[in-house]
Amino acid sequence: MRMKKTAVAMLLAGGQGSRVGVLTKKVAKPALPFGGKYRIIDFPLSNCVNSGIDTVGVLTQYMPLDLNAYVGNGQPWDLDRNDGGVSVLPPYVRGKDGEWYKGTANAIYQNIQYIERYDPEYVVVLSGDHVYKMDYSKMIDFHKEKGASCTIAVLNVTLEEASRFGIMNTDDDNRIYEFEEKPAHPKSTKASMGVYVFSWKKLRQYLIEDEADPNSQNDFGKNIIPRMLEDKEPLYAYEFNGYWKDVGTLPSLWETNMELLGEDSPIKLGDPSWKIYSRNPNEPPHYTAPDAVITNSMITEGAVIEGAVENSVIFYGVHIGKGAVVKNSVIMPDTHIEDGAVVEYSIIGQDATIGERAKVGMSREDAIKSVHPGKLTGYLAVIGDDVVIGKDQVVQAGEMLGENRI
Amino acid sequence: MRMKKTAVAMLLAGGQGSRVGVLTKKVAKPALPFGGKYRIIDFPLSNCVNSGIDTVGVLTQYMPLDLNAYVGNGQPWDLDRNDGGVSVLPPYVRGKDGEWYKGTANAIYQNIQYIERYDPEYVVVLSGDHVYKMDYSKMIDFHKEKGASCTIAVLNVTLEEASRFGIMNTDDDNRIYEFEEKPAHPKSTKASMGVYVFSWKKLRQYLIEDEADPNSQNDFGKNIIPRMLEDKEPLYAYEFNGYWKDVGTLPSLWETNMELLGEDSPIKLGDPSWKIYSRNPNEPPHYTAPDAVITNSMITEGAVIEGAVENSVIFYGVHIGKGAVVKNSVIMPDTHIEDGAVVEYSIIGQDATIGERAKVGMSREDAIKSVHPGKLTGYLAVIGDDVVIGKDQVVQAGEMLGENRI
Amino acid sequence: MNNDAFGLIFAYQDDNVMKSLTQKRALSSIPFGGRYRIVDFILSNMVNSGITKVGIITRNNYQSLMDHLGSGKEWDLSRKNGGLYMLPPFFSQGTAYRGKMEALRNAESFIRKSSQEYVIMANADSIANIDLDAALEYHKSKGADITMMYKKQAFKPAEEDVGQNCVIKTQEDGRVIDIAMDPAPSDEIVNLSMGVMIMQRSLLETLILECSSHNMYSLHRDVLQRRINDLKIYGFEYSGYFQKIDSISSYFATNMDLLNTDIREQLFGTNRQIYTKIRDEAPTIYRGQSSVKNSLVADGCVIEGTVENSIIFRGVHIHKGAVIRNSIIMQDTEVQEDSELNYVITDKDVVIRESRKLFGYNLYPMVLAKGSVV
Amino acid sequence: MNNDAFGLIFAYQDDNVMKSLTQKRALSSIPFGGRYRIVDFILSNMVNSGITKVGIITRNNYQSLMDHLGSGKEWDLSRKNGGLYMLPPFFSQGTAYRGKMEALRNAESFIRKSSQEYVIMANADSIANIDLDAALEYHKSKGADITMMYKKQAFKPAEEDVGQNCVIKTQEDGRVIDIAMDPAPSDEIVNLSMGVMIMQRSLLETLILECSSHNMYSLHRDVLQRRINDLKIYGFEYSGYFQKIDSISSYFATNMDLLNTDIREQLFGTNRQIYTKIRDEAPTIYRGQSSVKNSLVADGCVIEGTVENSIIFRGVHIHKGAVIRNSIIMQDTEVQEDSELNYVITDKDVVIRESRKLFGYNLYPMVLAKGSVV
Repeated sequence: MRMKKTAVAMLLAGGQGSRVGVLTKKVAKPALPFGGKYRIIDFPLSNCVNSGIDTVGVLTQYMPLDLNAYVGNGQPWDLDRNDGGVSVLPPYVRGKDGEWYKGTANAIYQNIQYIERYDPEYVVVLSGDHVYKMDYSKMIDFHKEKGASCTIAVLNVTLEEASRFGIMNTDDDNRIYEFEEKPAHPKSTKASMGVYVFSWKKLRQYLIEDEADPNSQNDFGKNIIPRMLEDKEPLYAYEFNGYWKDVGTLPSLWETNMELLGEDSPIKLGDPSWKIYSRNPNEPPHYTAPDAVITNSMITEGAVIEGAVENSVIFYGVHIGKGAVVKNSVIMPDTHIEDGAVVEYSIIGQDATIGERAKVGMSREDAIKSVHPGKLTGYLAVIGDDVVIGKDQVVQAGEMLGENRI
Repeated sequence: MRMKKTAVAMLLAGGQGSRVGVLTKKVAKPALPFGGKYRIIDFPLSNCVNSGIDTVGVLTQYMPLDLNAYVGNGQPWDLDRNDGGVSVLPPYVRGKDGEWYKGTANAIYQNIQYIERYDPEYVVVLSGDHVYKMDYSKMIDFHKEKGASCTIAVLNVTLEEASRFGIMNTDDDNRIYEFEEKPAHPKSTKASMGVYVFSWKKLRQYLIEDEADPNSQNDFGKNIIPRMLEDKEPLYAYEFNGYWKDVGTLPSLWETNMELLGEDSPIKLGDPSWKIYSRNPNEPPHYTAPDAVITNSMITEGAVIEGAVENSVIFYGVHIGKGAVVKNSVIMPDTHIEDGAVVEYSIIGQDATIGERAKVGMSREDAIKSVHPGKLTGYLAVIGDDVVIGKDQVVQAGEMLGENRI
Repeated sequence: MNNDAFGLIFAYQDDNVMKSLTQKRALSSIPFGGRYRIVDFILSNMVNSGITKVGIITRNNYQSLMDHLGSGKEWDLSRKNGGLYMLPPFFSQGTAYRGKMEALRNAESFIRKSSQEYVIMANADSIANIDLDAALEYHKSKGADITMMYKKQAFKPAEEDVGQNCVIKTQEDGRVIDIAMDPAPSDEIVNLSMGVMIMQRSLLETLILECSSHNMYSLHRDVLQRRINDLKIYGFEYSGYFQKIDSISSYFATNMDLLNTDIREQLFGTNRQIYTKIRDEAPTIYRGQSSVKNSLVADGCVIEGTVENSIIFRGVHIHKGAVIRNSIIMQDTEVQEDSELNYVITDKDVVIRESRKLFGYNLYPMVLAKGSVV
Repeated sequence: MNNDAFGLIFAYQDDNVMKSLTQKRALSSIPFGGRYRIVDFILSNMVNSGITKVGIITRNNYQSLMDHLGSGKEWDLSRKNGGLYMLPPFFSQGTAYRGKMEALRNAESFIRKSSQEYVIMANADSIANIDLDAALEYHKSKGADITMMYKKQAFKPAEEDVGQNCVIKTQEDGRVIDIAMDPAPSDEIVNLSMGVMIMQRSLLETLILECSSHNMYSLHRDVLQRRINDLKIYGFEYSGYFQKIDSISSYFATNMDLLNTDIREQLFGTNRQIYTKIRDEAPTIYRGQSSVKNSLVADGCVIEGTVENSIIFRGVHIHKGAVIRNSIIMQDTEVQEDSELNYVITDKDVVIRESRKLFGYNLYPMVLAKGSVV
């Protein structure tokens, strides 16, 4: 006697996120802090609820405790529904055996029973490491209109960027006739955003077939989509024109945080017409001391600023001491920057301590001159969660530090 | 900034329940229906909330989907708390590897991080297949008073029953000096109920030691408790005088349901001073047709009774047709007993259909005369979930049927 | 499933005709059908059509309604955005609303703050399982200003009925061409308005403003009748089970209708469930010489006596030798040994002492007030 | 952690001394400290001491309080058993309660239905982070009938204060031997009652009955003073930060106290969190030539101007060149370019137009009413 759901969303949150290294020692990538008070998973979850999708399965096998605790009963996203809502879905034992998720497609395959419970027309497959605001209901409308089996959201990128993405080659009607993963010579600039709408009956059939194939890697991009194209299923590309960022690497995580600042920020977090929800840290307003200097920055409730902050994103519970300077940096929750410390071009993880007069990172200009005459990514200094940097210690630009330095 | 919890409960719900066979094809044992509208897990969960314990971890690796969906956000048990509440905890990947729960102790070991989050004084370890009403807070008080490392709840059984249980041999002060698993010649009649209170610091230490021991089976009864006794830790037996039933076998599941009937039922489900909560099926009142005859039975909302019901427990959504007879049986949710069918001494699983004039099971007297001149357990007929018994088909007493018979 | 409408329920009726049943509660809050309250039906109908924001317009006597609805959890209306809103009168609680437009004026800021394009308004005085989605689709397809749901039936209100019955006439394309309030009763089949109405939120806002600035207050007289030519009002026929409760006899008859399996299927047998407050009762126990025929029995009861053609609510205890016929026994009533009831309605927490005999009549069932001990 | 007490909060004060801040809300519902309402403090104190059932006694003007508290989710009081109960007056809404005993009489059935042994009663007019658990333990250990919490301080109420201040004297063992209402102000340190009181539920029930049958209504005069010898009344000293809000100047000063790091630590720096309604705002953005010194700024703001010694609530926008000093700027206020504010309190949704200059004084800050455009 359950209510039938039009669409169910399945969020692939499995990523261990080795590319963001020291920051995912205790949390899964989708649970990484972003934008002062959010976690990355807040974006797809908020998109779902704002698009009218109230049933979301979160597929994970890595560090689910933190994700579990964060998602909880789904209340912050209004996903504590009597029927549906959000469920964290780790792998489990069936019959005598159990198996870990072998690939993205296998993760959905293992949860066919969960999906069938809601008897949906459409399944929306999402990824847990993208920052964007998107109305999936419009994409579903497009999918319906086209009579598609699968619709893939695409972004127009530049021709040079195109070789870093999965590229959709389409006809004039946006029907996909070819899919190329990271092509050396891209024929189109329509890059997959990792957002799929499937007609559930069709997807179900392909998942079962794919699972039966011992040679398959059970992956959407490598197996399911190519197979559907082979079978001449109607696959369509849905063009998305808004802001979208993959935050799966440290430079992109840093850059995407920086893009929140300034008057012409391409993403408005606070826009009331498409709110991004998150679990509330329940902190008092942030306090700026008499000597605080704050320029072009984002500061969150629960922070205490006694020093100088410039072009930075400061999360809740952060304390920046007297005479300390934080520039062009991202300081994650509950971290202490003690008196006189200087932090530049850095990402500092949660609960870390930067001791008095310590120095972390350096300005881009200085870095170019001295340390890494390479590409931009090398300039960032990254300090992991819980790491302590002692008094007067130095962390070079480009260092990625997962252990104390005292 | 979380609130410290005095006690956290960990519910071992892993059991695949092979002893209840056809009934756990699609659900884990703790999610088995019981008593007209409950599931077995309702008992420990309700006991927790009624004892003032609002943080409960449910450890499972077998068929967690159904359990996950049933437990959901914990609202039916008032366990949808902002801090704490109920969490289903399956195994997960840490670092590069993941592993299934190896034993009861390992299951808790793998979730040390979850427990530490609440910084509890005491951890209550519970089992998911017992029917009883117990105030754990009194047991914790006893544990405190005795200065125990571990307190084990015990039930006084008869000397002959004792050899089927884990038996605690104690001194006059209830301090345990010996633990014997199913002793051939029991020295005491204090049988473990599978309810433990541990001082968390102590348990944590033993879990870590036990995990490091490659020869350990990582089991509470086999490893942790004997080891603590060896070390002369203060272990105490807490005597419980109420009703307690292990429903881990089919005869005991049947018998425990039967004990709900009659004026002198030893367990009052509806007692408002210690309510048993469950997820509400939301059905209209049950309807009894003009020709219905109901004697000494339990009937739940959503049932429709057109035939005769005697000494039976009828779950929600069950339909009993005209002229059908149900005696001494347990009919689980949404099952249809069609016109003229006869069901005796049976457990019928969920969503099953017993066709017109079909015959399932027989009375104990007839069974003794004809089929199994063995022990009582042999008389029960058991029909699995979703099974269809066709028109005029016969299922013998003692049969355990997981497939259709048409 | 529509997310572009919000709901408004007029839940302040407390007609005197309901005798002691509305002494301490509004009509919408009267227990019904073994485990429900009257308001559960229209509220569930709204939720099942995808509505996630509902305002409940109350006047006084709403404590019981508030207790019942709580935060709206059971209707899945405990939400961050939208959800359930109680709308008690802003100012003096004593005076009655002169008409619905006046009641709506009180809800004006709630209406204005709603983002949905459409509003579905309904009374909480009827028993039905209505697919409001279909009505909204009809409204949109017609490009209507206002859509009124109606049911074809003979118009024969109970004698004590206080009126407020509206009969409409439609032309072939569904447009309403005549609206009559409380016409003479007759056996003829008419289009009886169900009190369910759909319009654009913006139109409702305009109408409220217009009425309040002209001191008009009646929805039917000052809006529907007066502007029948100027607004595109359409009728949408509903053919399922529908019963308005406006007298003790219609309350009794509608409860008894539930013993009809077809009607029960229409109300409870679909995916569109009727939600109500959860009481966490154990299943009902039958003991001793119980005999229960053609009756509905909710959870939490103990039945040791005889029950026929009756509705038994949650938590009722019927002792040995007691005989209940053609009666409605509300929550937590105790009927002691050898007593006999026929055509009786007991409100909550009533105690019928041993060997008492109480008989009402079909059209005039006896009503025992809440908590009475007989 | 105690589960054997329930809470009762008197939340109906709406003193005229608070000027337009209480025009459409009770004092308990006035925004405070950047993101809170006054009631959040005592309510969180109760929740943090393990209380899971709280009744909020209201009279009128409680719509704002209801909107704020909702189902009590943020305080973890959305519960099946217990939880948050709004207790509006049963009957006429217009008349004021003559005293607390009369207000309690209205809550009688709520009190009677509670299963907890003790009741903790408090006003929703103070800012503090009180460990009520310690007070309850004291009450039990003394075998007291009534325990009153007090704070040692000079008694110098603001001129416009309407009174209701209670000063007690205790003997060495803590027993209260004198209770004075509104004594003459003085610089001497006295034991000022904090309005927090503990007693057995059964005693409270008896007192309510007694007072109502004798037409007595004042808790202080008719119970505490009259029966000081006959009941064992004890005082429990509280030494943390405590400030009662009973005038615009004390409201202003108490807000400004939050700029003191010690006081902020006492209120927000412990495990006993102060909960409030969640608004899902983005973090605050600083842009251009912003300069913010010695101030508290909540989420959701855009700061492009200068702020000093001020409290900025959620969703405030301070444009370029605007200068805010010594002010309290409530939710969603917009301060346009080059305007200047000093000693000003703006209520919610105020707009200060370009280049406006508004100056109040320390003890008489200017108050701009909700929604005003200056």
